[in-house]
Amino acid sequence: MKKTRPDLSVRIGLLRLQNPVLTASGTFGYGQEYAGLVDLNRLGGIIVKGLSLQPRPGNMPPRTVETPCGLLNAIGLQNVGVENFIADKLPFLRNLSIPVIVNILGQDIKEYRKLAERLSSVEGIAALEVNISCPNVKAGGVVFGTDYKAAARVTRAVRAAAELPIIVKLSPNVTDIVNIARAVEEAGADAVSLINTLTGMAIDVETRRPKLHNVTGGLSGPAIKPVALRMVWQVAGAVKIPVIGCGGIMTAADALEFLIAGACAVQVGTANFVNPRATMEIISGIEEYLVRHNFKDVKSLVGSLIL
Amino acid sequence: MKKTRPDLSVRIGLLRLQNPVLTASGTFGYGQEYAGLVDLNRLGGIIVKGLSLQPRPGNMPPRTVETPCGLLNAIGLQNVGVENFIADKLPFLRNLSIPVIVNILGQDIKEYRKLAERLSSVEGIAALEVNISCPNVKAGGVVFGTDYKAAARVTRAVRAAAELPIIVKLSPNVTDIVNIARAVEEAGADAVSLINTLTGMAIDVETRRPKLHNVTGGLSGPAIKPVALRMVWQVAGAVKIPVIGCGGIMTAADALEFLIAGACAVQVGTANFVNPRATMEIISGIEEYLVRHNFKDVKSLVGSLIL
Amino acid sequence: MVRGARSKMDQVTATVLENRFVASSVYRLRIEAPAIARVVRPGQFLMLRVGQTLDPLLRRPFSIHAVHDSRTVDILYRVVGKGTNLLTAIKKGGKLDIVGPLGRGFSWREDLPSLFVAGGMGIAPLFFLAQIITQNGTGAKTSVLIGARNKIELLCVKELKAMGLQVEAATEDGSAGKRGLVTDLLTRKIITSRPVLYTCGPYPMLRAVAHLAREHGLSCQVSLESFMACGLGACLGCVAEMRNGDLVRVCKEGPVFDAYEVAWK
Amino acid sequence: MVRGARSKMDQVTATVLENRFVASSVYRLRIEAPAIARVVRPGQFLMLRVGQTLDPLLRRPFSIHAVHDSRTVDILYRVVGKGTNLLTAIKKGGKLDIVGPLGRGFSWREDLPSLFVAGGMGIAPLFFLAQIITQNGTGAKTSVLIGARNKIELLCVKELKAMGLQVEAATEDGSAGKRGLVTDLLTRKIITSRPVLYTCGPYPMLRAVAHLAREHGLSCQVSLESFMACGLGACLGCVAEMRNGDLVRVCKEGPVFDAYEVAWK
Ligand SMILES: Cc1cc2nc3c(=O)[nH]c(=O)nc-3n(C[C@H](O)[C@H](O)[C@H](O)COP(=O)(O)OP(=O)(O)OC[C@H]3O[C@@H](n4cnc5c(N)ncnc54)[C@H](O)[C@@H]3O)c2cc1C
Ligand SMILES: Cc1cc2nc3c(=O)[nH]c(=O)nc-3n(C[C@H](O)[C@H](O)[C@H](O)COP(=O)(O)OP(=O)(O)OC[C@H]3O[C@@H](n4cnc5c(N)ncnc54)[C@H](O)[C@@H]3O)c2cc1C
Ligand SMILES: Cc1cc2nc3c(=O)[nH]c(=O)nc-3n(C[C@H](O)[C@H](O)[C@H](O)COP(=O)(O)O)c2cc1C
Ligand SMILES: Cc1cc2nc3c(=O)[nH]c(=O)nc-3n(C[C@H](O)[C@H](O)[C@H](O)COP(=O)(O)O)c2cc1C
Ligand code: FES
Ligand code: FES
Repeated sequence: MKKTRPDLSVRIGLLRLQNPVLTASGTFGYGQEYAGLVDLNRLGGIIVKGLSLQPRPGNMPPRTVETPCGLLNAIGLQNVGVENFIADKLPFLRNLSIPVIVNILGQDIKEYRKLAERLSSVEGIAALEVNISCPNVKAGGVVFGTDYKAAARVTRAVRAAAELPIIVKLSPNVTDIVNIARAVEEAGADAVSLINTLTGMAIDVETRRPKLHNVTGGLSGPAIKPVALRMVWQVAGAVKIPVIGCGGIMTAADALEFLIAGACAVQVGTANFVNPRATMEIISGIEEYLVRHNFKDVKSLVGSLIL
Repeated sequence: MKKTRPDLSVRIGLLRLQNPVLTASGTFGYGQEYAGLVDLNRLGGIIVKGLSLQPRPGNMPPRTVETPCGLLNAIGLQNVGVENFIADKLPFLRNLSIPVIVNILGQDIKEYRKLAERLSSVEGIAALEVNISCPNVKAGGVVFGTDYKAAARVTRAVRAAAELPIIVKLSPNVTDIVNIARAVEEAGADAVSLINTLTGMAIDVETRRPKLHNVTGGLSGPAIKPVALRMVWQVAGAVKIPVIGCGGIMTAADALEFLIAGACAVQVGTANFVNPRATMEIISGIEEYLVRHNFKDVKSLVGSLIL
Repeated sequence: MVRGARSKMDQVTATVLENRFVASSVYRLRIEAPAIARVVRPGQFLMLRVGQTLDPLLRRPFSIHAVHDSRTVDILYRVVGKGTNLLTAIKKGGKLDIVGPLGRGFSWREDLPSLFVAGGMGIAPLFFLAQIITQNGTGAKTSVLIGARNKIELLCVKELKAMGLQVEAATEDGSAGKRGLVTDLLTRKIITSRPVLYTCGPYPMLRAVAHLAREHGLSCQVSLESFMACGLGACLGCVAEMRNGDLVRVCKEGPVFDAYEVAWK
Repeated sequence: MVRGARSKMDQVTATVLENRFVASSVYRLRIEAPAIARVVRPGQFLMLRVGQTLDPLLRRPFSIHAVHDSRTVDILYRVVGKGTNLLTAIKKGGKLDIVGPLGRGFSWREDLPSLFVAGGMGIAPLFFLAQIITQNGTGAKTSVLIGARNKIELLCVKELKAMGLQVEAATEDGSAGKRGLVTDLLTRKIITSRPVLYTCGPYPMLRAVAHLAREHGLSCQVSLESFMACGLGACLGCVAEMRNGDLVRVCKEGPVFDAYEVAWK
């Protein structure tokens, strides 16, 4: 008897994804960089590199360093700025058949609001991901992500300004992530995504200098997966809005861990560097798993952890 | 011209170590387990498995699982209890020529105080390490480590009860580790050690059950080194008391990173499992480095990061 | 009775003499490690560093499968994941970082009949015990019941017979020996003789053997498996629950236990 | 002028034809990868997955060293750390996961004399450029200045001479060619001819060559190195500062740059 193919689609508020596999902001450029390697239209969606109001030059190099099973980065939110994005990058993305989610970062609430307004006014953007958690921007950014009141304030401002679904991206560098997740839920977020990078550091013992020009950076990759999974599980058990899991997902099995823990979608980040085809393999792998375990859809798997 | 050997000794308050390499609590048993593999008397010191007032059975298995470049554990502070320790384990340790540091964990302030009193009354203990950060004990433990007021309270209680140097071991699962470090410094700690494990989780996707019986556990090993190093650097820049670095140290180069970042000693944990000779190789490696870089002593290296 | 001894352990760099495909996904690794070969006892194990980098991070535990000439040690391993996969890449002449021998092995009676019950890779340590018992040759009868999924995964049968042991096999698909489980063979066997049981294999099999042993009042030793981070008794990770409620370290108090003492789940 | 082209990149599984020790700690890896061999241009590079596990995590970048028959590609690599160490273990017949060709290579003029200035492993990509320039053979004179620490680390000299190129060498210890730095050779050379410079090697050497080129008003192309996490232009990690203040991606806008545009430190 031939089985019907399982339904991979998921909903994040009003946003429908054909499958739960998104690309994580900052690890997939503006999509185009992977066009030769990945069938972009097979993705659940693309989250583009964090955008600010003005173009940002980012930090001086060195900006990246490898650590055991991890990557430390201190890009410093280099980006083309919202207007150049709309003019130069969005046309390519708009031509894709999948949702494009724009990750935004402001220095203060006003900037977040302006970004949300501007991006709501153009065609071709499916949702906003509000980055309140980038550890590499000295002013603003990190404060919002580690204080639940500030996080709620940013969320409310973006909520009021945007006509798009809003995903708030949480920082793992906190004592109580559930507290922050609840605050942004209450403030009107349609979903939360987690985790962003853990703040870390590396030193070159021969020169006795930091390996990153910025001294500290954000740790991503498989090294952080256990922490990410724990936080996703905690948050999924505490909020009603959808949770998007992220952190160290390299394979379908990794993605499945997050789905089982309660994430209704996942973001693939550093894996894109290691294996450009990672997202494609993860989508296929999830489908195979659903077939093998007799799940008719991915929704039935979400949060199905047996305790 | 023959060089004189560099001086590896360091001081942690009143405590003098012949070299800066300690074994991390819970990863070296009560010393005896490694007697056949390591020349114990070459160590800077031994920190024994966390002790509680009463013997503790610990969590049900499975208690450990490997993650990318890391180890998740949820031992649940299984230990023989303070009286059995004194009767059965301390005699062996006392016969060594190196300092023995006892890691203690209470369910409440009273228990910490009693432990400190009892251990101060016996011979052969050089210092106490106050574990306020174990993520695997449901009541007590974790609360002290993540709230600066509670951390200070425990420290004051142990300080008042103990006639020994006190090292307070900090949890990395906090928004602001500097805040906690300052609070315990003010409360009378002679030193701080960091980091304990990051709380993490792993799921077996085939059974859809957590890989640890306790669901969550503590992540250690090279995966966490960048986070540990960052925290040590932050804390060393903010407190006057000595900082002992810990987290993912596998090699002499790793240990040197922590010393350069400002730690005046290091603890080697998970590495003992991977390479029982790790501590010996690290001690030799630090010495070689000092010779090669013309440092006359390890103290000159501590905090020598060039920014 | 020969006690399940603890031998002096060490961390040694052993030379690989052979790393050979045996059958299905099973390999036999032969290493030169005199320090270990001289002191190791049946049921003990080694912790092998299987790669050169930090992933996989931990050592992997493997039973001693055989010892030759007090110089070389055999390990019989099945490829199940990334560590065992990496192990297959180590060539003759390569070096392996090994800690061992570890744990408490079997305690055997050479004057009583022995019955080995092995499931799958469970034959690995029992083979060494068979080697020692037949070698010392005090003569009490030893038989082996061995089970596997299929004929290909049925290991060491020829070698065991060559030692003069009586071997009965069962396979799940019936491709060799009786169709069924090794415990089916056991049920019949126990009725006809009253041997001491030594068993190693998958948990459900061990439990079944332990129950049968208890029913028939037979002495039974089981070799347990557990996830081991250190193998040295230091991490307290590998514990198993005993009937008296204690959580004991499989790597130190075991891996071989008296079946009666284990709290079977 | 032949533009430093970008070719269509792909992720391919290539077969290793040879992985041979050359000298000192340098190896030559020859792989069968027609899809890459057909389109790759001098100065471009590949990202290689050097191990099977998650440590090392990232791919490693290597220049194309030579191409044969539009089917095979050579890489010349020095063992400097854990990734390159693992690479040496890959045997003939093994498979390698490769992404490429990547980056923007050299833009060369076949009608003007070329002068290659290579330091250490810098010869790796310049060799491929020499191959192409001499192959097309439009005839303008090409010479090579090559420097290394010592005679053993002086690579490819015989092969370059066999291509008909004039090669001058310098070693730091004087064990071959002139004693000193390759830039010493360059100072003399520039006075006697006015070639286009193509250079690759350690940063201080590149900077010195760039300064000399500027002093003498010569056109100069440099191949820069940078720590690369993705090699695809996606992570923005590998940036180098340009004279105009821009931070540009070495993996995408480079690795070959006009020496005048780089902000030398
Ligand atoms: C005392 C003892 C003796 C053993 N003897 C043998 C033997 O003789 N032959 C043989 O083929 N196998 C033996 N095993 C099992 C063997 O250790 C595992 O198959 C091996 O560790 C798997 O490694 P991997 O990286 O390939 O698998 P992974 O990809 O890591 O995981 C696959 C499976 O192996 C288990 N495993 C992984 N690491 C360990 C570890 N450190 N300790 C215990 N289990 C682990 C995992 O839980 C998982 O179920 C023994 C285990 C123990 C505890
Ligand atoms: C465009 C480009 C072309 C190159 N071509 C060649 C070549 O043809 N032959 C050759 O021998 N080498 C070449 N290199 C250098 C080569 O990539 C490094 O030597 C190699 O990555 C080191 O890996 P490892 O794991 O052995 O070293 P590690 O132990 O990781 O580190 C040793 C050194 O290598 C550097 N390194 C490590 N990873 C990278 C990376 N992803 N990108 C850049 N540098 C890194 C580190 O910063 C460190 O200084 C090239 C580099 C670049 C950027
Ligand atoms: C090079 C790099 C750049 C990143 N840039 C951004 C960014 O602009 N905005 C953002 O919200 N997260 C950014 N991140 C974080 C990732 O989106 C993701 O949250 C994190 O890397 C953890 O996932 P991973 O382990 O799968 O990479 C960046 C990560 C990396 C490695
Ligand atoms: C198995 C295990 C048991 C541990 N038990 C304790 C403990 O009893 N008390 C304590 O303070 N820390 C304990 N720790 C934490 C370690 O002392 C150390 O802080 C942590 O593992 C990070 O260092 P590492 O990465 O070098 O292992 C334990 C760690 C492991 C892996
Ligand atoms: S494996 Fe560490 S105590 Fe047994
Ligand atoms: S290496 Fe990622 S942008 Fe260049």
